[in-house]
Amino acid sequence: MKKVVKCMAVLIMLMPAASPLLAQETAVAPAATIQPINVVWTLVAAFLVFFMQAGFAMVETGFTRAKNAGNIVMKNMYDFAVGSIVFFILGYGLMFGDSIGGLLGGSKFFLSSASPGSPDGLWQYAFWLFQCVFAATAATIVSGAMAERTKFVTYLIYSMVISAVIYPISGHWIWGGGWLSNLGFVDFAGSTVVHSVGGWAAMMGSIFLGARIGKYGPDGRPRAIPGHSIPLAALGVFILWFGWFGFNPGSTTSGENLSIGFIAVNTNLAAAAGALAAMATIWIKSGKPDVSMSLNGALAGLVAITAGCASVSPLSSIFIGLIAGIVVVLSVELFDFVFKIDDPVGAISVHGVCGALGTLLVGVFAEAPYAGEGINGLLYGGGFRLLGIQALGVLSVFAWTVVTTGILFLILKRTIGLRVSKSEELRGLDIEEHGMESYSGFQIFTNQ
Amino acid sequence: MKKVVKCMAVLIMLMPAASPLLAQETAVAPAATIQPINVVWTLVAAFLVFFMQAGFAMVETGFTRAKNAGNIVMKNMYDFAVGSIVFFILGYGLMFGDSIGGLLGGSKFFLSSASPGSPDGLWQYAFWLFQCVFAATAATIVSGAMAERTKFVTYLIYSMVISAVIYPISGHWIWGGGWLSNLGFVDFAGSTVVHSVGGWAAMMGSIFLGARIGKYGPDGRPRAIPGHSIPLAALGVFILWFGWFGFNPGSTTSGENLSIGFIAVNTNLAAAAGALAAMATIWIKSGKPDVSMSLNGALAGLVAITAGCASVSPLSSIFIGLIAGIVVVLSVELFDFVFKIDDPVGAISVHGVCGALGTLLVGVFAEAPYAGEGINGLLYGGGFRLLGIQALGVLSVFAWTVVTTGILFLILKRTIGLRVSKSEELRGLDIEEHGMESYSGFQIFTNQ
Amino acid sequence: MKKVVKCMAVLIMLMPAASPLLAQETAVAPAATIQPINVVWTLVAAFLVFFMQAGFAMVETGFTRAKNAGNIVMKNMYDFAVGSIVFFILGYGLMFGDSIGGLLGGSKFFLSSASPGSPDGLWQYAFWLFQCVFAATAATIVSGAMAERTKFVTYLIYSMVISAVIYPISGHWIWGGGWLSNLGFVDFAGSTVVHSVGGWAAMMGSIFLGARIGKYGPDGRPRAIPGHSIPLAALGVFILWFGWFGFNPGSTTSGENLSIGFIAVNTNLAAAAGALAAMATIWIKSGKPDVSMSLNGALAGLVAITAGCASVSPLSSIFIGLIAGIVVVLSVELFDFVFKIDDPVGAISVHGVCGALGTLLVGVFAEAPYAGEGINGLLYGGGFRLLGIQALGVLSVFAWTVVTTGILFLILKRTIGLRVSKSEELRGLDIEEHGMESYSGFQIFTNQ
Amino acid sequence: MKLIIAYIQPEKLNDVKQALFQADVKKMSVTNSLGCGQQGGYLETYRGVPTEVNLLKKIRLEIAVNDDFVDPTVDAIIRGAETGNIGDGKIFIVDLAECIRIRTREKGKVAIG
Amino acid sequence: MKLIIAYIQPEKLNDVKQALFQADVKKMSVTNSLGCGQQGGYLETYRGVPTEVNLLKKIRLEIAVNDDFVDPTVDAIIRGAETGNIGDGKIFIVDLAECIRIRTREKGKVAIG
Amino acid sequence: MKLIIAYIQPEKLNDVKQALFQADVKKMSVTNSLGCGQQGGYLETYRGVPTEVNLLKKIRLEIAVNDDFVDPTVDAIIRGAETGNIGDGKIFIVDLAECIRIRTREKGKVAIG
Ligand SMILES: Nc1ncnc2c1ncn2[C@@H]1O[C@H](COP(=O)(O)OP(=O)(O)O)[C@@H](O)[C@H]1O
Ligand SMILES: Nc1ncnc2c1ncn2[C@@H]1O[C@H](COP(=O)(O)OP(=O)(O)O)[C@@H](O)[C@H]1O
Ligand SMILES: Nc1ncnc2c1ncn2[C@@H]1O[C@H](COP(=O)(O)OP(=O)(O)O)[C@@H](O)[C@H]1O
Repeated sequence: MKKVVKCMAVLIMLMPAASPLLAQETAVAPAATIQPINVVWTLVAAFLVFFMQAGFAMVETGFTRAKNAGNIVMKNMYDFAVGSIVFFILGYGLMFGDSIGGLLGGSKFFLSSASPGSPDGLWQYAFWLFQCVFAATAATIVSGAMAERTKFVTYLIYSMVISAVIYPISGHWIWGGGWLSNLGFVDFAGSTVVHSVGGWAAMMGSIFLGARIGKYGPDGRPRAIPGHSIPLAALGVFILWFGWFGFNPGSTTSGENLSIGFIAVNTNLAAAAGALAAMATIWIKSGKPDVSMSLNGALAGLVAITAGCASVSPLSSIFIGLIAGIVVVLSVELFDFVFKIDDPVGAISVHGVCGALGTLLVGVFAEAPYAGEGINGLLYGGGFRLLGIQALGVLSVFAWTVVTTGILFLILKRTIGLRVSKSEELRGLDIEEHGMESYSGFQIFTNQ
Repeated sequence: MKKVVKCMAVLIMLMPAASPLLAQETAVAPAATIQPINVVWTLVAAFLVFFMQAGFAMVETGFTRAKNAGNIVMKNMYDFAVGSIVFFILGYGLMFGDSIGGLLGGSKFFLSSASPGSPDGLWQYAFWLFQCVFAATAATIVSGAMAERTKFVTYLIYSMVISAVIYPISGHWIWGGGWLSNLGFVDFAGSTVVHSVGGWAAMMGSIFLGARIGKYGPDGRPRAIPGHSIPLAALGVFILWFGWFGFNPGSTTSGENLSIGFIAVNTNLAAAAGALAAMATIWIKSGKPDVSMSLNGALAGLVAITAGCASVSPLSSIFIGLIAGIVVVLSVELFDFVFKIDDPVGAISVHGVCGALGTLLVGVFAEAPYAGEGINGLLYGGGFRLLGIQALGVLSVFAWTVVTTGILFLILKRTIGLRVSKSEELRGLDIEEHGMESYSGFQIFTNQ
Repeated sequence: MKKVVKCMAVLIMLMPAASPLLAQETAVAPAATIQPINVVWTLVAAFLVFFMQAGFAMVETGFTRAKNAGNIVMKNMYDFAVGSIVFFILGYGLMFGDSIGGLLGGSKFFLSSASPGSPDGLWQYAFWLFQCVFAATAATIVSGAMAERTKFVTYLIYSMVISAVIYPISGHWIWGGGWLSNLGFVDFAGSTVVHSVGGWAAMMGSIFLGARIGKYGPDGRPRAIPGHSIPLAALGVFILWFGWFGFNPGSTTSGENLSIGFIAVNTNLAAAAGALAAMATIWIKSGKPDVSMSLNGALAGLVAITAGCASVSPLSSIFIGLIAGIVVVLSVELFDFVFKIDDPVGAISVHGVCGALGTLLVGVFAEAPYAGEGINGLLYGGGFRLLGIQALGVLSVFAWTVVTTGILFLILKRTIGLRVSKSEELRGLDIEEHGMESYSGFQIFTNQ
Repeated sequence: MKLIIAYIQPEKLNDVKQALFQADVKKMSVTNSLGCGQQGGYLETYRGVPTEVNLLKKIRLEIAVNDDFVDPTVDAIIRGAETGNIGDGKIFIVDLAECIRIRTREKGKVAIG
Repeated sequence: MKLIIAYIQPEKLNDVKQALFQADVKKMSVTNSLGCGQQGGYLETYRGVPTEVNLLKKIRLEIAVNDDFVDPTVDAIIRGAETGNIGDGKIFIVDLAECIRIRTREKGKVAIG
Repeated sequence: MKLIIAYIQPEKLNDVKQALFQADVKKMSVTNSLGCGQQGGYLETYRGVPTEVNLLKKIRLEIAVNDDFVDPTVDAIIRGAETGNIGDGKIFIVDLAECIRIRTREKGKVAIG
């Protein structure tokens, strides 16, 4: 068990709060009766997180045009398929293998740490699956920002590299026993580890690709390219919200850890607050409660609470959600109007920006009764110490991701190419890359 | 633990059947090993019930017109977001706080009963989440009946009030230790508490709104306004059925309570029977197995078994489902042809009528081996006693909901207005209220 | 407990691997504390498997034409509704009742083995639900292959017979204590029991029906009849993949059995590998990564690993998935081009062929550390023994299904008729069989 | 014989149909169309980006009539479609050289009605 | 030159296409349309409410041909679309003043085919 | 007055719209259409089955103009739609007998613009 660093970290983190209970349990109940509930809980949570792939697929499909719908779902399915295999072969070992200088793991490739012969060996399988679906989440975030113009084969290669190398290494720093975790950096369920990595990779991808044809007018002003199915996008958001109940509470990887209750409550309240704040913000700014921005708001709240869901009170979760909901709208407009980075679904703002934001806000809102003894944010007497560590983590992961994915996309651009041809983009990736239409029989204005 | 009245009620109710087991367990196993399975079960069930929001969104979207699809999903998302926040602040306390004369709760606001420092304090979080998703279910039922013509901002206010005040107070009577629960009223998972409240509120909303333009011809005869996506509606029904496995079995809020097995079986059989009966009924009446009515049938079975799922045998569940399936069709036609209340998705009949029906049928089909010692319905030698109590509960909740939501809708109508303008309704709420289309690029006959 | 043969078989099968642990547990912990985790796990898994119905509905709807979408979802909903009721009355008893000569069960009708009065009696309910959703899976597979031309009422009768009689009897042979299980046939979660039965029934249905109008040109060459919604089909595949985490790991029907971890890992890796192999195969063959075939590939991997998910290593799972992904493409083309059997969604190849394939591959890849002492496949020193038994099982179930469903479809064809009229088929089953359109308001080319 | 092509607001289709029925014009063909006219389009916003939509949804009617029916038909369309606002639509009239009923192969005036 | 506009039943499109190809007419444009004709509509029910659908789905063909091709084209359409039932459809013929191929700017007769 | 009917490639609609605006033609109606022309269709594959798609997606423009606007309009369409490839499209011109603005009941030349 001692290698299961994330789980351990969590246990330690929560000890002070829950320790009377946990200690007692451990003392009274024989070890054998403890394991099943943890395995069951971790697996069920992993299944829910897996299902988020469907959520991403639906959100991204819904927010883009009908002529690219098949291409998007293919990207969502195949980053998961490719990611599962390479995370099995390489990624998991780099992330959770024995640490080489706090920088990367160097064992456990091919899931060699697991074995069917002992409870702990069996537990490793469940833990792997949970980590695998997390890795795939980071990878899949990118598909949305690069939607409607990326070559399919290039995307496959990108997703292989991020799941095999880029995500696991920064993940090792934080969850694998690496240098950031040793500093006391708090990212319980991955605002930074998962979402920011995905979000910054999305940003780099989008920059290297350039905007979709028609996104910016000759005057440089952005134009709306509306998504083709708001109901599917909304379904996707509901699925993601549902899956997040595996993502956050599941990150205890322990069903005995009764903190799962307040983690779930925090997750829910931040999502609700994020949705409300984003709707209010866009309503004030544009005069209408924009649907797609409102949906982004719920996701922003979820991303932001992911880091601190086990460290803050429900009331703080509402504040974190509210802040994220406002920030996501401003951030989308910043990237759209000022930076002119074309991100069809808002992935950079939702995952990159709100992931970083949520991680920083742990340094503001963390409270010892939830976070564990001595872990307090700015508002609860902890001063700037935790906030500083959080900022360091956010910056390190930003730098790591921007540099590595920058190199990756540069190489891909110079070699096989990132982007489909102009006429392919105009006619749609479904016809050109996959030889079919996604809505056969429907009359669709494909000039859009 | 003693404050967790619903859970307690359940335990007591099931004691006679399961007591040898439960008692024994409690005696043998240390308390600490008991908690995790209950928390895990309650949370997983809560997640499933949360997911029902997606089901409602899909059913309601599918059964209405394309031009209002975005508006519907917004209403579904925001009644949940608003509901979560106000139930946290106010609703939960009114429902589960210490009872003031059996009428309403007066403590536990802001979830103050929960705390991260003890097992019981932690358990309160899980229990709150479970109750929160129930409250949101009641609220969201209404959006379907009021679809395609309600002002968005009015809907937000309505959903705030129902989740903060109306639902919690009648809920207190039954699950919060209030007067109805003291009489022995049986509503295990909320046919009345949740569904009837939603259904009757839907009825009042629909009455105050009036019918959609074009729903009734100049001769007063109803016309069909077909929904725009049967596949999404069917997906919604599957999601609801799936979520109901959290709704009913989860209402034990205890995974140790092995009754969850037969509760799940009852839930499934009633749904199946409801689907079959509704299809047969509409087939006989109109000559075709109407898809949308058939889908309503499955939901009718689910709503009807919700009250008695822990009190009746599987065979009785089939009968309850069959009755509900027939009644829902007749009821839809009654409201449509006779009362001329325009309910696009059948929410009044499915949730209001079948919720009341299912609650009453507990008084007919309850059997001690399932329901607990001494709890028998009309068919099992219990006479009219239980049936009478059930009827009293049904009527009280009907009166409470009709009066309070009536006042609410009246005030809203007189102040900010309930209904969009005629031209907004014709052009569609998506364009007018949210400034966009839900199916951009698709050619749709918006005159419908 | 001794009647729960499938569960028992599983326990025994896994004993050698996990036995030190299991034995210990059983010894130390009192029986009463063991049950809840198993019931909870089995129920949660059953819920996930239930949700696969939604997955099938979406895949089949998405892969067929818009004019038949409502009909398809009706078939999916009603084979489950009918199946639940008849499996309750008859099917479960035939499958799990006391064995009559190893051929069929003869007790437990109307779920008479369950009772609310004892832990074991309560457990029976959970076990029944798990089995019921499996039976419905077998039934629903067929709807895809028979899509777009089958009379609705005929389909209802077929689905009643398969769930009540055909599936339970061959199921008894393997999971109910029948002759195949006694020989040592390994089909852990039902590649043969569930998927092959469904797949071969689909084949017979498709043969008796004949191809859809327009599927084969005057020259006998197949033509593509593209599905109308790739996003819904992809959503369906994600839902199925999600549900499969209940299907396979849930088949332990025991949450204490820590093997659920590696079973879940195997399931995931085989699906990923299947998706990759199918995409690569069709890419090489037709020059494009066809979306619909790729989606079939993931399902092929899932079906193939179902038999051996508890008997092989993760690495072997990848190989099994790869093989299935290649085979499914070749098989689809074989049935389409050579046998000229019109299977709109590829159900025969995915479920029939890959189900058989996966069952046989247990005889190749099974390894004692996973499969249990002495159970080794061809590659692990077990010789041809296991492979021979697996082949015998595959052939027996093939023969049984082909003969019984052949007789069934023949009778149905001669009496009420299998197929709608030519003009009904051209105008679409939604209008003709259900009197409505599934996408009201959308402009759709219904000539397709 | 004339072929009358009319562009109207989608929400007025039912009114126009009623008006045509009253004028005893019972045959017509209807398609969806997008139109650019004096009604300059309007501003939508999507994700905060204001977007000028200048192809508005319209309904296109095609009605073949005998010459003596032209005026009543035009009047009926106007009666049904008029609101006085920009965007009410336009009617185009084209000479119809021939009309054939497929079922009976009838031609000309008798085939139209 | 003439512009032939034909309304046919959706399910007959393939047959009409075959017939046109045999008559060496290989260019055409196809749109979806809803039509009201002698075929009075039919009764659907939705949620138990009977509904008269009087705008039926039709396919609209538009074929520009030189004058000598008019009769063969009309014959081919009739051959492909006729079933003898009400609703088979109708053909309208309009004079075509000019025809231009965008790619080559060719005009008139040569541009049509 | 003339009614100009043009079939163009969907992806050229924006360019054509720009060109028309520059030519001061600001009114038009747009529909989706499927077309068969010299561009013979192309091969798709679906589930490994090669399929010849010979009804290609096109945009149909309908523009009513006064006679002096015919040439500028045709030129603008060609300017916007031309790529030199087969499939660029075609323009048909039909005489327009009358044009009526519904809102004002204006007729003829003044109603068109
Ligand atoms: N010259 C034209 N050519 C083609 N279509 C036209 C023309 N003028 C108007 N239309 C169609 O008629 C619709 C209504 O026209 P509009 O100019 O808005 O009405 P109004 O007559 O009130 O100015 C337009 O959206 C367009 O579809
Ligand atoms: N006068 C007309 N004007 C416009 N469209 C017409 C007219 N008459 C028929 N149509 C079109 O032709 C279709 C078939 O006409 P219908 O009257 O049903 O055929 P039939 O010739 O058998 O009476 C109609 O649905 C409509 O779209
Ligand atoms: N004779 C015709 N009748 C009707 N539509 C036509 C005719 N010729 C061409 N079209 C339309 O114009 C589109 C483009 O024509 P196409 O022949 O591909 O262009 P090109 O002029 O380069 O040969 C076709 O898809 C079709 O919609």
